[in-house]
Amino acid sequence: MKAGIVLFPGTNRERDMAQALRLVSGREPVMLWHRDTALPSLDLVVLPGGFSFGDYLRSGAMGAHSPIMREVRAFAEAGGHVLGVCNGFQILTEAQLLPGALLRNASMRFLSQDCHLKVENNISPYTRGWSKGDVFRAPMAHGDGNYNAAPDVLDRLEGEGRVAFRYAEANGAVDAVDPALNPNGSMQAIAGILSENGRICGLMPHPENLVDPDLGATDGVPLFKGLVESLVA
Amino acid sequence: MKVRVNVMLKEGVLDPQGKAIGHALDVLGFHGLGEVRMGKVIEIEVPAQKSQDEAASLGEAMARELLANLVIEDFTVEVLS
Amino acid sequence: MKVRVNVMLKEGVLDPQGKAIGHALDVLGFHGLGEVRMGKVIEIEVPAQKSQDEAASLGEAMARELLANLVIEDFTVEVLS
Amino acid sequence: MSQTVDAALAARFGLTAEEYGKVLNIMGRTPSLTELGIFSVMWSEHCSYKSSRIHLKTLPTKAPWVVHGPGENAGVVDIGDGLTAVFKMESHNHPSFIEPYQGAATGVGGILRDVFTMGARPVANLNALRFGDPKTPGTRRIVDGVVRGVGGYGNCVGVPTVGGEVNFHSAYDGNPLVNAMTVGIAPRDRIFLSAAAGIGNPVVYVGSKTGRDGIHGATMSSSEFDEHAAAKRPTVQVGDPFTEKLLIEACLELMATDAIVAIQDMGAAGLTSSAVEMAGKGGVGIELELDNVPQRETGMSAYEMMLSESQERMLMVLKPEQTDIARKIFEKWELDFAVIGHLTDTARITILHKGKLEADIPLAPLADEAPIYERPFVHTPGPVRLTTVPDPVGIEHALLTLLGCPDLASRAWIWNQYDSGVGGQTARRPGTADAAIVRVEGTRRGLAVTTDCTPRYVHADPSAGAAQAVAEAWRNITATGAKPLAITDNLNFGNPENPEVMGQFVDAIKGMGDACRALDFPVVSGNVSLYNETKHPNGRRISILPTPAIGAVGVIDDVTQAVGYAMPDDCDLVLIGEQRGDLGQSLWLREIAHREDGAPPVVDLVAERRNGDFVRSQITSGKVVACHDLADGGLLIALAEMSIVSGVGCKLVKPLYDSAALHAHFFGEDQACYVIATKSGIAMIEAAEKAHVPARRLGRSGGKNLDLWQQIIVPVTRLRAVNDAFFPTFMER
Ligand SMILES: Nc1ncnc2c1ncn2[C@@H]1O[C@H](COP(=O)(O)OP(=O)(O)O)[C@@H](O)[C@H]1O
Ligand SMILES: [Mg+2]
Repeated sequence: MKAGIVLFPGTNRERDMAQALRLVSGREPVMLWHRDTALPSLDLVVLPGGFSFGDYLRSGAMGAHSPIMREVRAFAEAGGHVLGVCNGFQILTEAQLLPGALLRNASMRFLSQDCHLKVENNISPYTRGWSKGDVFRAPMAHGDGNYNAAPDVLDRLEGEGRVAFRYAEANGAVDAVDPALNPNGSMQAIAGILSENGRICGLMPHPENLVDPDLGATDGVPLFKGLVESLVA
Repeated sequence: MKVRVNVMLKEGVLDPQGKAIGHALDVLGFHGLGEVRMGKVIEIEVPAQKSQDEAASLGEAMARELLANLVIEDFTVEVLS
Repeated sequence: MKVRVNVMLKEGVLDPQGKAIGHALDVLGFHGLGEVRMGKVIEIEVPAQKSQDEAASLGEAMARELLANLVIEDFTVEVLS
Repeated sequence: MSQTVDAALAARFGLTAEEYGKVLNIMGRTPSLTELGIFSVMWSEHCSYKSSRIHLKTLPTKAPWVVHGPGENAGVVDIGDGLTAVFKMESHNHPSFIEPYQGAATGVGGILRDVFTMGARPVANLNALRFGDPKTPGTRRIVDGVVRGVGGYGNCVGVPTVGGEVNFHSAYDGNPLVNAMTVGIAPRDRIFLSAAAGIGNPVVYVGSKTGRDGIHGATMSSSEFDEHAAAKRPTVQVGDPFTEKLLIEACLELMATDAIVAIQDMGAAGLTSSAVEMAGKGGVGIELELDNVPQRETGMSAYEMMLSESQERMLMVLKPEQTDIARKIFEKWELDFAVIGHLTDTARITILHKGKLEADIPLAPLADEAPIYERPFVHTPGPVRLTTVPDPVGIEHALLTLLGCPDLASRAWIWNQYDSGVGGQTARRPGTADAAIVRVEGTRRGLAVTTDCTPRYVHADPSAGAAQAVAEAWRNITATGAKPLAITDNLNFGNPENPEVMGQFVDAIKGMGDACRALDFPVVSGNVSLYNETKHPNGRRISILPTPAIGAVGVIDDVTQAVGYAMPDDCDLVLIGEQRGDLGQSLWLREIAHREDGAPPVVDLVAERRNGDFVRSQITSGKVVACHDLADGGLLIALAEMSIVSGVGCKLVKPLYDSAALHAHFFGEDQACYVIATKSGIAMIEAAEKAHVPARRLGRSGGKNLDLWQQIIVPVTRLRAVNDAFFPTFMER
């Protein structure tokens, strides 16, 4: 799997993502620069976490207008796979490659804690490493992760099975109004979604931070395994 | 010459910041307030030789392209001098 | 009745947000802009029976107590109806 | 700005008459305003260490693994594999009181620069915080702002905040302490220093533009200086973590080339101190042309530019032929880059602005004749050791009260606002081990990091209390299995012109030095913050508790060997170390008996070292499943904390130890002690006996309760609920 990681000024989880891709796929990802105007041949483009442009206007807004995003859009339109994690998810919504928006956490505070995610579908490359209904642990670290979308958009996401991950209890219980279970206040406890063709995925928590047994946990590995299985020709 | 772009969350989009501020104001003793909403204001100095209208439409263009996220936000543009 | 409080960083205080936005606008092709500064706007619905003046001084009190950080920010109050 | 320079103005700049006399002597004429500004900041307490220098000199700073001790931007120790850990701690106390968010944020920014300026990639941040009494109005606002500021900056720059400490005490009501520490990693053969060299070499400014931020923040209030300007222009600096992130990446990219001769961040006193120190250390002269300084505001004077404390800026001396390579790198990262001067053979600093010579000072006397004071001091009276204190409430009540008190309550509300995982190397996060552990990227090694100080001990007995702070830091690193290497310190004290405060300072240094020597734990960097006192409206000044915060770094060869303190199931629990059951200055005494007296716990450095070396060897040989040292709150709190992390309880046997009353046994804050969970308690105790280390079986882990020989049974869920409650209740009401 040839993966490219986009670096925006202010990106800060690119090394984490590279480490995860390297560990699971056995291949070194290439680093792409926000001003690049062409992509090399790739199977996967990743928009990693961080604070692109400081997130000074809205999280992801300035990143979404970077030159490279034209290429990412073209890559996606041609059927390419794009993963956005945290700031990457925010950039994908700002670029309208995924619907909805990520607002300030309901608690008004940055949240850095472990959460549990329920896998809501297993047909995409991002989710096939699990079974539907599986629950896994992932750290979150964001100030703006409160997923918001218009009612018709939510209906479509749910109807088309495009909610990939939801915040849940370890036993799989979901309760969108309980701040303990849905810490940032996302609508329908949504933590990650897919595009219509299932090839673009955005999620707030960081599975890339739980892939190394030496650091004590491997809960995030299935996401990357699934990708490798899907994308290695 | 300055253009001021005001960006507010759309009516109907929950505004957690506004809500938190409303709560804090109440705790401080400002009771009986209605809805509180919080937005952003961006003031941009534009070249002086622009007309009012040109400046306004420049502001509008900047708002559409970057300053507001039309999925969740509305904006207004004022020209100051 | 609504009170709108505009909060901006004081002159001379570094505004990293404004700086980054100005830069991004330039990259998007909006060249030749001067300084860009970003602030907050807070709109508060106040009881309708207030007079303009009462509403304004309420806005001022809320700004002083909570909405603005007077160490680094200035504010203005408008009453809308 | 037309100001007559005279003794009166010098006094307002913070120079005494005698100091101003020295300035006149050195200059041989009346200095210009800019020159006076330069002298006053270079000779300020902050830059010159005039009250502390002679005492700091007594601290041990050497060990075979120390690469650079105090004197550089940060300390450097060897961690193996050709790598070093680079670290330092620094205070931002006063700014954090004025504007908690920005004060704390810029504190983090400043300490990061001290570390990456040496060529190290920052890999961990810590923060040692002291706040006023939670009941004092205003404390909450300061806690909120400081925590948001630390997180806001650290999260955005992408350096994990992995540890720290928090205390509350009314002595900090008007003077909170915000001490930030950064640890970075650099190749041993690529450390960058600040001594300038090469006559004619360009002096280059990079980073953010200069504004009128924080001018003279250190030495005088600007309202006195220029009342009109002060109304509009605060001395508060706003941090820009986004620019800092770019600066880190750009500097590290440049450091991979060989363009840099010397580099120094612009910290306190900005351009002045960086230029003076770089040239001074290199024994060369420096000439600056201020017209070339990137400026954010118009009409800035030479004085303002030299004294501005605008953030996110660095000064470098480059090899002339490589200047273009450097410029390209900074342009790529969209940062300002300007050649603002060059090195000269004059041994002077000369400042030109708009064609005028604004300053011309010989560098050697500016440094060498800086004032040094041997301030008078008196020792703190020796505290009286407590005799028995009766137990008014019983063990269970005391346990629950202590677990919920501000100084022991869970800090999760704080660390949950700090990204502790960014970088992908965090092996032990806050609240899971006595020291946080961050793996060294690309290796199996881990760095163990902690900050420690118990100000109430230092207040009661400065020497013993400061020794305790060093010992606790050493113990916290040891309790993870790592080998303690060295410390940085942040010596926060009151007004040194008060002989009692100066006595605290002198004795604290002595205690620190003793502990450092006994534990082979040298001081490699540090910071002194004096004049920390609260001015009450009635004119009274209350000093903070003397707070020599210790930041420590250790290394473990294999991160997978490190242990935390989560209580495991089905293990024997063994206490290593000897209990004395002394309640003096304990949290039990304060929270339960409502007294703050007695002598702090005895610090026996020989026992400390022997017990710690034993524990570490047991951990690295795989015999320890979990380990937690005894600290605030004593034995029972340590056990409760272990259970709270994992939800697993334990059953304790009734102590046969009967010299101390039960409450003194459980809540005395004995030093050099560890609770160990092990698969075989018998083997552990045998090994301990062989090593002449006191060891005793406590009981066994398992179940859902903290169970004291079935006399007292408290569900772990209850312990956790009590422990979790304080911060959210205090902060989110
Ligand atoms: N300000 C803070 N920021 C991050 N972590 C903190 C902070 N204060 C305390 N912690 C963490 O909380 C835990 C408990 O702190 P403390 O009681 O001071 O530990 P100890 O007594 O073992 O030194 C540690 O993991 C520590 O790093
Ligand atoms: Mg401890």
